[in-house]
Amino acid sequence: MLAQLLVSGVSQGALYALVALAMTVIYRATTVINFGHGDLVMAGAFVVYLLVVLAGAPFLISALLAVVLLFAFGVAVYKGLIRPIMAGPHLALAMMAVAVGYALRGLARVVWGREVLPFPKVLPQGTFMVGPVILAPSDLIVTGSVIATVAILAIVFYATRLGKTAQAVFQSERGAALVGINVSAFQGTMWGIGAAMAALGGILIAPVTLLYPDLAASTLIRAFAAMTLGGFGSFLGAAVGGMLLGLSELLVGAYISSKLIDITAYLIIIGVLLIRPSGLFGRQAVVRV
Amino acid sequence: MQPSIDVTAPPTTGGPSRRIFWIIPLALLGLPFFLNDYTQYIVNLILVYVLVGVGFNIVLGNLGQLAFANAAFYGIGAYATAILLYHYKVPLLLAIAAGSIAGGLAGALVCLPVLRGIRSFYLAIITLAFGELMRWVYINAETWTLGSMGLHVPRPVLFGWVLATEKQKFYLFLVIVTLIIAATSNLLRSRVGRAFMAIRDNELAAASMGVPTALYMVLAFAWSGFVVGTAGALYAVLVRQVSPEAFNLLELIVHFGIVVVGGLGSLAGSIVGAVALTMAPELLRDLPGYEELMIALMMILVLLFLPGGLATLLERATSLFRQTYYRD
Amino acid sequence: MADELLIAEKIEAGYPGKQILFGVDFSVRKGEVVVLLGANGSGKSTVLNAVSGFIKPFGGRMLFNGQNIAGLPSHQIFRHGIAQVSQARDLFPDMSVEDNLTLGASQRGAAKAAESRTAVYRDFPRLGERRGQIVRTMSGGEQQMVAIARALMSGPLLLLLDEPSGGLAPKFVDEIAQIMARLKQGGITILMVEQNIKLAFDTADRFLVLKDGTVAERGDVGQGVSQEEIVRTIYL
Amino acid sequence: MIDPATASSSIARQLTLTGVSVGFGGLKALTGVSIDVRPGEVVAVIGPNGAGKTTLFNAITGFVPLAAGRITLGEERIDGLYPHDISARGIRRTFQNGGLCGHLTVLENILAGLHSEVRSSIVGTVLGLPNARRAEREAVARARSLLSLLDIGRLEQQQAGTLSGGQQRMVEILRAIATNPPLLLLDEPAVGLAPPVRIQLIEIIRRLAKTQNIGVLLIEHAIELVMGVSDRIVVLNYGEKIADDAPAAIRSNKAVLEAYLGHG
Repeated sequence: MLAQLLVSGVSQGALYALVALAMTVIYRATTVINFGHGDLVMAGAFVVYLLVVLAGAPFLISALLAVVLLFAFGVAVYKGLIRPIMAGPHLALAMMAVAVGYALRGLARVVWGREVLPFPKVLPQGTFMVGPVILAPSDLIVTGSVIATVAILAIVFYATRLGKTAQAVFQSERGAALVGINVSAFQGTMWGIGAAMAALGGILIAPVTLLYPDLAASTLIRAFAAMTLGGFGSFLGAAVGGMLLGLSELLVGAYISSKLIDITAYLIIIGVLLIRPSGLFGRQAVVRV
Repeated sequence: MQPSIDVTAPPTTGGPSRRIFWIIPLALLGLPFFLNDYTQYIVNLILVYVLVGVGFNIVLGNLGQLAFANAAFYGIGAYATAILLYHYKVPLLLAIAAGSIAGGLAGALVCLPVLRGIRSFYLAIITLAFGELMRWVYINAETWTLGSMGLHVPRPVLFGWVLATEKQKFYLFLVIVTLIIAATSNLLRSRVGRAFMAIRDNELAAASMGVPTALYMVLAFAWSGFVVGTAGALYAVLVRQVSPEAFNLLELIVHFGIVVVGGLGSLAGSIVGAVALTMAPELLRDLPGYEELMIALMMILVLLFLPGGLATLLERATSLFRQTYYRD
Repeated sequence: MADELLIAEKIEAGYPGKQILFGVDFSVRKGEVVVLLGANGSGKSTVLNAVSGFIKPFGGRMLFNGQNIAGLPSHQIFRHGIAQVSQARDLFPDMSVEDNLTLGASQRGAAKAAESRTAVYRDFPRLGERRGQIVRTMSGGEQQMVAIARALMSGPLLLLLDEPSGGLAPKFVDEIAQIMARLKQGGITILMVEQNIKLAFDTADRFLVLKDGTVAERGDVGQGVSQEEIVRTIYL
Repeated sequence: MIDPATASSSIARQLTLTGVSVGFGGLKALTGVSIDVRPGEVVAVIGPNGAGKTTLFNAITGFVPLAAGRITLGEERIDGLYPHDISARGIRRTFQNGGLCGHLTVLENILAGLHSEVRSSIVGTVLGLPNARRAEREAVARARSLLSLLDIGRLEQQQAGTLSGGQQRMVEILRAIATNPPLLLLDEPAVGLAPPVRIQLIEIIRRLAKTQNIGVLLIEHAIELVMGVSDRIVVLNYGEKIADDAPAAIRSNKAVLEAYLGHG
């Protein structure tokens, strides 16, 4: 029983971790918290839905296209909407992020209507047993994809020149400018990467849940919970926080009450911010004000 | 440039411009004669959202805190009123007052993290979580709320008169909204409102001038909750159906939009914003998605090109509002 | 004059609603050290930031090697060969000395970077010994050294130094003085801001005194200029 | 109603620092500094960067604890008190980077400075009762008479953030003295001011000090302002007081000159 829960918890947590990591990329690069991030997740899944169901394209190609499209969208949002008001109050930045997300949601609804859509069964169905644990191939694929993404991210950030540049900007924006890095272009790229990762999250989440425009809200709050728990701005924190959140939801659901699953994330946010705002791995973070 | 003002002139806070609080509502008294039942319903809904905007703006615009619990204040007010009307058959005005007070208490509660030093995006996130938590409470406190089905509020009765039509409700709403706006305006134009804005602009300086900042933050949150709680109460009376999904994140975004589009820190702006954001979607309601697109577009345009919101245009068009309302 | 590396003409600069420089003129010749003096708020740092592109001048021309660089974004000005050491140093605090230095040469390719690094470690043996140390854990004086070394890594034609001795204890000031002397010997062109007049006059060839965003006085060091007279002009 | 133009300061009290030392983890920021500021007197604190001027202000306003020494205002010892208590004793300050509330009008800023003196209950305010409105009117009248002290009544409806630097300083100073404090601390009041405005500021500070009998302690780099405004100048270097004298004497003080030349 416990082993089964842990396996499912990891699979669920991996998704939260992915979305939280995507938000952390954007946050670290620009110290902006993207309140529209849940809608980027939804948008990624939706693009795949359009391509697979309506245009009949193969799933993998659709997924790739969605990720590329969302990358471009992220860069465009940064250049056109965020950059011009970066010097302004944090309130305006939060609003802009919300507005962009809301627009995406509206756009989806224009095509979609008000219905909940079943996502095409693109992942293999069925289950198999490993010892006492029931495994679904889809779970393995989800967890595997997340681990692969995190691994690629880690390699890029810690072992390449781009990664050094990224760390430089994260540690000191002015310092990066002093050594000739085009900070604005870099930040655009990071928004693109964040959006692309969000899209990937959406593509992996949608087959598990169902697809509907309001998918965004629950995803956003869970990503917040993962980031809060792990410590804002910490990549390790976002990953661990996501995993812990996934596990806690399942454990709380199994051992206390299934009614509490939905509020685990909220309680984590409230508890952590009131008791230890820096979370597990965070430093006292600086938010753009 | 502002015209120079004669030092001997009466202070703006007491001048003849106060009359606008009574002139506009009086002018509105005739409105129902031009409306059918549906358009009257929209006007009533606008009145509800006027309070939503005015209340939210106190915390967001006047106090300058990024607190996103407005949908929770709204829901708590609506549920308090609906529960009292449905289960306990409490008189209408009493039930509405209870909704307001419940909202005010929720406001004071939400101020706690602020007093713990949580600000900016962190405050936004913790208050978002609070709002979602409340939604879970609505769903699960079934004894009172009837869960996700929601409560069906009985037909409102005022002193023995059944408020059967939208027009009848309109007059009740107009009186309540007018009184609350007048009170809010009084508050914001006093030393209390100044203290809110001093905290927003420069917390350290405010403290160094002897403003007890913690006390005023609680006060601002509580008043904001009170006003929005009243809006929730009126919503329950208007729609007569109170269910959890009416107070979700999407609802919050509309509230946010009203304040942004109207103009941060502007009471007049909140009113205009409420009109704009309630009417526009109603016109588009048969086209799913366009409502969201429209609201998002308005927000983006305002943020990029009109940071002061529609209130800026209002101010340019007439100097009346600058003098009437404390802050534009 | 042919040997003038930087010519600033009637520079007007500042922040929205707050102009700081009102028509500043000066030039820096190849191989020379020019120091900007003046009280707090007189606009010294603003001059450096206007040269490096951290703030965009709203008036005047900034000719570097004959090209007008005024208004270019800072990373492009950097590519023209102007490196700045800011007052806050703006190092990458959680990286090692070596990583900080390498990033200083990040626009030049690995071979050049290795070459510059060797040169820098030769000139700053202390940094060579501590190449693996995380910058956050170093003293103020050592961090200043890293900041200067990082700027040198790009092989700049012009080095902008903003208060190299600022906030340092007296024993480190001596060390900075030695570094300055060595840089000068190496023939690099420097435009710097310095409060410590003795230190400034030890290295500089020429000085400018800024007052309220304009050049109040200028001259050659060593031509019988009384340092005390300058102190009186600026501070007393 | 008190007319600030004629009222003398509530209670004239002298600020006395005796042997004040402040240290940050082994590093001494101030060492045995003794200064006094008498009512109506303007004292400037100058010195090279890092001399400890801001630390001195923070020590007086209670933001940093003393390692040694004592600070008294009149008969009362104030070191060890909380900042808001010190502010309540009547030490008001202006801020180096501007302490005005930028989105409030000039009048509102002054009114905010009078916050603790407006007597009105919340209930009365919300209901718009006559006594609350009267209290507001009186405060407005008083704020206006304060503005007239410096002849800036015409600016009252302007947003503070849109004023010129000089006007902002004037408003900030008026706001700080709105409650007739015995002591005013000015942290670099001339930053960002054009030279002619500084001359004006000299006149304003001196007039306020002399007519209101307020003691003024100011940190400043703009030397013509310091020379023009001060009765006395205190010079700090590396946390120690190296001179305390009349402006003219300071100019020819050898130790001061050395301090500015710097180490090298």
